[in-house]
Amino acid sequence: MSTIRVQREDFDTAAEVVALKAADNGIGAVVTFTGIVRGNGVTGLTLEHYPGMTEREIARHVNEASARWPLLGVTVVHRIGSLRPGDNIVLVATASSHREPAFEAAEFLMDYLKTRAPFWKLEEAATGTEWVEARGSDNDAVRRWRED
Amino acid sequence: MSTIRVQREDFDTAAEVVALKAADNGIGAVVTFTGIVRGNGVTGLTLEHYPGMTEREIARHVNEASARWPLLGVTVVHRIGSLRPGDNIVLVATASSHREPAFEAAEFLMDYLKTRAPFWKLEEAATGTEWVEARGSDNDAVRRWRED
Amino acid sequence: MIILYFSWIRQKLGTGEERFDVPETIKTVTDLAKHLRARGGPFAEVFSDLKRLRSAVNQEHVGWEASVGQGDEVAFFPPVTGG
Amino acid sequence: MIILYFSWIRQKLGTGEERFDVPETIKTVTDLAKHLRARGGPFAEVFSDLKRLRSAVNQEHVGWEASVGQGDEVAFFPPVTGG
Repeated sequence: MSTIRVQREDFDTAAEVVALKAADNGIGAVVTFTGIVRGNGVTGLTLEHYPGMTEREIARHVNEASARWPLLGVTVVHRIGSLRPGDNIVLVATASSHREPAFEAAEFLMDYLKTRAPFWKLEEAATGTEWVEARGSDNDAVRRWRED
Repeated sequence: MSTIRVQREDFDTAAEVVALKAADNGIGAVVTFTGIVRGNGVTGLTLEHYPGMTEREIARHVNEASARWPLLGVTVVHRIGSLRPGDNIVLVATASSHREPAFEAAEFLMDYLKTRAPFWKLEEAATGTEWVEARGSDNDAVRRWRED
Repeated sequence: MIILYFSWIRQKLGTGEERFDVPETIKTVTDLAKHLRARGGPFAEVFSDLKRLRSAVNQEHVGWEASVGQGDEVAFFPPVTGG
Repeated sequence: MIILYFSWIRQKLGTGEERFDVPETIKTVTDLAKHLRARGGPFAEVFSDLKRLRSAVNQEHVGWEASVGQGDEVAFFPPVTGG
């Protein structure tokens, strides 16, 4: 079972995990990653995306994760629009019979979301607004999944 | 901030994460691991532990995780007593400014919980009860954290 | 062709989308970027250093040598920062 | 000394805890295990193969050569299976 949503509204991690768990009674491990707007100096964050491509890119990597690990469920929810410090940005939840595939698939999906899904963050601070720069460490992180 | 509890009652992952997030406004990433009683053939699970040593072992590894990664919060809740398929067994939640330390610390804590925390599982099935055997793969998993 | 611009590129150009008739001379994403740069003004600025940009054709990430044609949707954007 | 037994060891021995006066001859966890094995019956069975067992002294994991004394709390258990 996989769920992919791009939405303005907040998500309810508990409800997403309940839905995920209900999908298969062989589930023994659920890993969630929640990305949150950091409050240090930032007063707000606006998320822009490329409608259509975003959903395709996420679906492609969810399919790849499902092919690489024995997953029993995957949920990806990414928010767009105006967010405040402490707000949720993204949820990745993975379910499997054991912990290793659940952890690895969640990290894989986050690494790809960070480096391939077409979202861009505009940060607002007291000093003005600024487009967030991509982190080199995210490109390093994603390299570990390449099979070559 | 760290929270460690061993309890018979279920836990509320959402409430634990809310408490964790509230601890520091620099938190940008929360990873949770939830272990769940698998339903395939098993009708129940009883968790025994070594009171006193359990809390000490968990605290020791939470402290080690906090020394190794820049964590802004850690929560470990482990249940004991009688559980049914689908019930929660364990929650590990880690918070940090970025995803890498949150993921790594959660995996580290789970690997140590699996191999060092004195819990024992008795499985009930239609065919009788049986003490769960330790998995060799858990010992392999924990080795990657040794610094030698 | 539809050309889409995102993030600071969209802001700098003052538009997120344009319809574009592809001249015969444009065969690749690089050709297109050079053509846009030649418009001058904010386009010259945005396309002055292609290393800062990424592109997609028909909603898939591509390299600068990817082919483009009249029926395509081409997007220019900076490295992504979601998640 | 307090000796604690857990999991199938506790079940097999029919007890989870005993108070024990440590004879002079017992210096290590191995000495203690051999002494308990010599009681025969379920003790002989449980302590027949120490590779299946783990031990803790004063609530810390130890190896078989760890020292033990009258004031200690010693536990025997199988490899743990929590989490």
